[in-house]
Amino acid sequence: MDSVIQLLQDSGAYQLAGGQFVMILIGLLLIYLAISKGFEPLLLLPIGMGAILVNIPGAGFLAEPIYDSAGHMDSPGGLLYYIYEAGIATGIFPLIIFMGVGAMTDFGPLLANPRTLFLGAAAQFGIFTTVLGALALTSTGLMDFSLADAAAIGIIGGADGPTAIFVASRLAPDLLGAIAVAAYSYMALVPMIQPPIMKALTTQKEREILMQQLRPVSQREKIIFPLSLLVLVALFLPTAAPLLGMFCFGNLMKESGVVERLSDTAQNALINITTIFLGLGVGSKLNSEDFLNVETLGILLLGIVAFAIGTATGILMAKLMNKFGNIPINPLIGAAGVSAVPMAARVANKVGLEANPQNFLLMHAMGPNVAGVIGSAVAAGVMISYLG
Amino acid sequence: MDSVIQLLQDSGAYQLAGGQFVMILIGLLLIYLAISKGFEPLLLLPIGMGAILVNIPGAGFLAEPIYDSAGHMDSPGGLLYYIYEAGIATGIFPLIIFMGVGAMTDFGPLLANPRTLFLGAAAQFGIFTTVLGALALTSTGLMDFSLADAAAIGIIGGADGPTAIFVASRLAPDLLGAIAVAAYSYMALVPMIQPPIMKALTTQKEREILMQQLRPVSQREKIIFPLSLLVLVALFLPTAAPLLGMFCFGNLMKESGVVERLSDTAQNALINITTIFLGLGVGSKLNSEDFLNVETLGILLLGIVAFAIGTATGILMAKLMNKFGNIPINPLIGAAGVSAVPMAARVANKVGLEANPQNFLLMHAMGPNVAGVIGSAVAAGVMISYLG
Amino acid sequence: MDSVIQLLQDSGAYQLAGGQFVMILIGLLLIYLAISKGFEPLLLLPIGMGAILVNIPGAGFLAEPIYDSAGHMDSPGGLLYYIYEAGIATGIFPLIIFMGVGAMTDFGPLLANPRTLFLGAAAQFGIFTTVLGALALTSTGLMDFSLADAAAIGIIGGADGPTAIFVASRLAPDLLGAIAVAAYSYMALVPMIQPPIMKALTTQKEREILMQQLRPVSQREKIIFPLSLLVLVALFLPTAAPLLGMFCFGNLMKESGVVERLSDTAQNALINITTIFLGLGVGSKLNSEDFLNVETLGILLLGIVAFAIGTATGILMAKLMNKFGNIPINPLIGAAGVSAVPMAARVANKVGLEANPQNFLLMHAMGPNVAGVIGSAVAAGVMISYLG
Amino acid sequence: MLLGMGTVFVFLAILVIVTTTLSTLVQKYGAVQPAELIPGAAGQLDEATLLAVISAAIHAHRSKQ
Amino acid sequence: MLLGMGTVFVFLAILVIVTTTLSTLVQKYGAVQPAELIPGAAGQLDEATLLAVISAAIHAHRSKQ
Amino acid sequence: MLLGMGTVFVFLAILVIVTTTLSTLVQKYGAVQPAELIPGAAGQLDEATLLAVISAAIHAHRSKQ
Ligand code: NA
Ligand code: NA
Ligand code: NA
Repeated sequence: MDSVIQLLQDSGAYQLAGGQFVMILIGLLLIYLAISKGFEPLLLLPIGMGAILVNIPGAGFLAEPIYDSAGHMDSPGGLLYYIYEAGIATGIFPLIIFMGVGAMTDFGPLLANPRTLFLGAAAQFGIFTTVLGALALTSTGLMDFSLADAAAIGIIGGADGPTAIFVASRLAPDLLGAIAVAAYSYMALVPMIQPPIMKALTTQKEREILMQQLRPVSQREKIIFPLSLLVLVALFLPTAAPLLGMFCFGNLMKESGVVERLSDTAQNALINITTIFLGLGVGSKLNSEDFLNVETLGILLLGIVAFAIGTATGILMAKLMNKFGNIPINPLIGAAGVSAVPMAARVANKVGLEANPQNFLLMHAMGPNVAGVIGSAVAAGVMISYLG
Repeated sequence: MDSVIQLLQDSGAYQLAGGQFVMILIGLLLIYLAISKGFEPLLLLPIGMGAILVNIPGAGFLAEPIYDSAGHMDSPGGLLYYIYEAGIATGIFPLIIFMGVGAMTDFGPLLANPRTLFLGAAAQFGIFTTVLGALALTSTGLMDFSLADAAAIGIIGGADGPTAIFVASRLAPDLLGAIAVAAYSYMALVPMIQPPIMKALTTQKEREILMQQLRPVSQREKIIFPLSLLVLVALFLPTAAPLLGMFCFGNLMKESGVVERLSDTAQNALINITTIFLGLGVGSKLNSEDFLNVETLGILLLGIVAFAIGTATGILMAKLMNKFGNIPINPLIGAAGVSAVPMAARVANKVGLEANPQNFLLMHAMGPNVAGVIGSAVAAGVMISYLG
Repeated sequence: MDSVIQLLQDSGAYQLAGGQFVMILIGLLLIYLAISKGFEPLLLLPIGMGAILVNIPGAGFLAEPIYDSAGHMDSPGGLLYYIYEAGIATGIFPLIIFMGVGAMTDFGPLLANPRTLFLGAAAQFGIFTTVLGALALTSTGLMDFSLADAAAIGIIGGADGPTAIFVASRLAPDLLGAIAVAAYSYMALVPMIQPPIMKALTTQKEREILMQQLRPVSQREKIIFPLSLLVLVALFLPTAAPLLGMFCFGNLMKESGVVERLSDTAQNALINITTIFLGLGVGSKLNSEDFLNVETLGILLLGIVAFAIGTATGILMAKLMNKFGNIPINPLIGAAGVSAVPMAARVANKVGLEANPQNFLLMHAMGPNVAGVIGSAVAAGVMISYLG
Repeated sequence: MLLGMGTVFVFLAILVIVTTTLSTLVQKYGAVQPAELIPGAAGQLDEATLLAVISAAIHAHRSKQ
Repeated sequence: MLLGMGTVFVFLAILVIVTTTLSTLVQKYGAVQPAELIPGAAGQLDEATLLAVISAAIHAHRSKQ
Repeated sequence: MLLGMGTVFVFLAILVIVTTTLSTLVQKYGAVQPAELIPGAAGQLDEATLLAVISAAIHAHRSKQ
């Protein structure tokens, strides 16, 4: 009889607190959005699953291992404990993902038109205004964000998942779950968030601007670019070196053409394995104490503001450059400067086509799009330099 | 001259104790069975190799690393030490394998005929009678199994390798080597163990029973199934959540269709890498002190008894269901409830064809077959809940 | 204003010491050689990148993690710290690479002509004379190598990267960077180092010797070979068991034909992932204190001497065997005994074709070539047995 | 041990019931909207839905504390 | 150092002898049964063999202790 | 925060300048030697080059200390 009681007491229903129940529902919601609505499924499906698993009471997914005094293990830790500690707390998983993203990135459009780097810079404005926004929310007394928290929240505006996770793991581990969910959700929502802003800030005539065809870029230029970016990082912003160093390494593996088997692995087996575990590990931060707060609402609010401001400043920078330069830039591609590769570039292309069915902006938008990845990694380096 | 003496003293022949020699022969035997007899080669070849390596005296494969007082490494550990401690003592490797197995599993036949879950439940009877058997052997004084040992041995009857390794790593690490060898050997022997029992417990007429064609199952049902299984585990049996959670995660990755690259990796690169290391790590537990005991004979004996009882109870449950239900079930598919996917389902098909050349049971047997995987994971959760 | 000052002080240019600047240039040189000159790019590209990253001041790639008194992490370590400690200091990465190399190796040519093992043995003479050379350089007072250092340097003459890295990680971790760079550079330079020596030590007539066609080798012989090699290692040289055990395991996976999915993974995803991290980790040892020494010049000098002597003794052994045996051996294939698979075998083939356009030595040279891998692993075992 | 076996049976019996129920529901109501399952562009109301649901969940939870 | 080189030579010489011997044996006796190498269904006597060999090994070992 | 945004702009501006300069140089001087980029057999002078460059680097560094 005691056994029956023990089993019932072990059962999840008995232990399930309200918060855990809500978090399991949120995990199911993320999985629903990933599967039925196509919201960044590569990340949100594992994140949702991690959220469910970590909130099963008594399952011990986050249990710490217990060692006896001689250092031998008395009781093993939970799977998500090991994944989080080994891969996310250390920053290893986002860096491996960034290497793989580098190996998938083509800097050709950027090299053909380097001025688009300014669009990628301008779109990071959302990051820094969001930091101010977070501090302003704190000053209202409704929420409580430290400066480090504010910086980690701001990086959502960088529209780059691994960068956001890396910065959050260094500056605000408790907010990591909410920040990652916000970052990936809004990246999935780019096709809804950006077009109204793009249309509000541009005239029909601006949206119709045809851009010159991009010149072909040689393999040698593509090899030199990651190396010179790396040298500049080494000289001027070493705190951005982990993210940009791995990004350049991945890109160099791809463009060099001499290590194809390594490049293939970085783009496939390795990034996939890491993505599975990164998602589960991020999901493990979705516990009710850290997530079911008014702060999470603040993060969701600030995240979308950051996206909107970044989109706007990217567009406005393009309009400004048109004032001074003589090669016309369609301001729609400025919106792609937020990153969200390649979704934001596709949105720019689509809005451009609506204005003018002959106006193919996709390749032109890829320049600011990948520039935005560099821009938010630089911003991440700045944040870590001040606050890390 | 001293050097020559040292070299000779370092040589394996000098140090080789009788037990190690026997264990190396057992390692070679496992490799022989894997290669020449096709005994579960994916596991038994690495296990056999691990057994050989760990029993080479002086090779230090299980050496613990030595650190100085400042925490810096004086001397590195052995390869199998790291593999065992990182992947098996923690339970990580069996869970990753289970995720991959989930990504390879098709629950279609089970969903088309959910009543076959009862067959998968009935076939776990072998697990629990074996626990009693282990305790009975202990009471004879010939062997010495604790209750936790008995539970770990019983799980051999679950006919599911990763489940057995996971349970043994938690409840009876010293018996892990013998339990894993018994589990995989008997899974390989299913085509010999099961048919006599199947024929003894069924009449020719029963074996000839034709089953109705299975209805097609929609993708939506296949997506909902792992999620509802996960919710039930969360509510009623959280100690089964590590195994079944990862299993459902793998299956959801496959059935959702939106993360094909993750699903492919879980089914290929990741499960293969993990299998190599799991096998080596399990092999590293095949040392003479733990394996060359009368207890190992007990484990081998109990393991086959568990298989036999599970086979029998699966068949008998099918016969019982035929008494009460009006849709006829060929009792042969009850034997597939032990798991041993997909071998046991193939055996049911083969015995069915012998009775009636028009009787194709393979898809019908896949239902209880995958139900058996769930059943033994549930049984594992029950065991860990009581004894972990 | 203080912030500006802090940012400038954080910047790499401010902190960059002369030594780090030189090391970054050496990293760029290695990448240039890898990409433009085809120098072992699979290793030298990641090594060069590791060298650049680790010498960026303030980037913290080698930072150790800091824990509070309760064991929780205050500040995470750097990426290269984790890679080096987990994979190279432990010896795990070279062993996994060796398993993959084993899975790629065909012992057929060696089994068809087992006498070529003597060529693979003779070519290891360079290893041991180099040890003496290192000690001689120390006795001049110009450099300072311990006996363990000398042994690790000598292994460069084994012309086998993972073996050299494994031995260096155990015997001389501070020299690991220089030793790995020397080993891979000279392996890339085999087409320039070996031909002059080959021509100096052979007559035109010797180079024209045609060799008998190799007999076909059955699968069974190929399965038995790694197992018997493993048993001999267990009996006579257990300190070589880590390297040769994993090598035999990889080869057995390939030749057994029953675990193709594991063999494929060992040859592709797993070895590629490990190579990326091994290269980065080795590069992380290229810091100015350890590398910008006169000792590095000694290592480069001794390395090439080791290569030259190994090449010579391989050729001379072939000539000696021609004195005693009655089946003629073209002495050029003796040069392939240094390893550097398959480059050295290709060089033997090319020099043979120059002497006689009908003289195809490639398959004949593969025998001593793979024998050289075994030979240097045995030599590594001897070194570790004495000095480890 | 009976308890163990009983747990397995009860759990799988619940799974049978749940699975059968859900399959019936899906076959009745779910089969007509296959388009919804095709991944692709996110729907029109998702953003609002997401924010509303999460906000509602948080408020519901906080009001209970 | 001579000792080191000597060890390498002696070890590889033993390997030459063992390899040559085994290859000769395999070519003589092994070549006729290629079917045995094909993986597939386990043989008829394997279970008994496995149990018998492991049991014999354990008993042999225990009786020595 | 202005400082942060300023850093991003200055850094990317430097990158624009460096990239444009290098691209111009490559297009002017680099395009004629595509063969050099093809991986394959190492060139004739590489060994000497490698040793000379590393040696020079070491000597230069040591002489500064
Ligand atoms: Na960005
Ligand atoms: Na089972
Ligand atoms: Na060698």
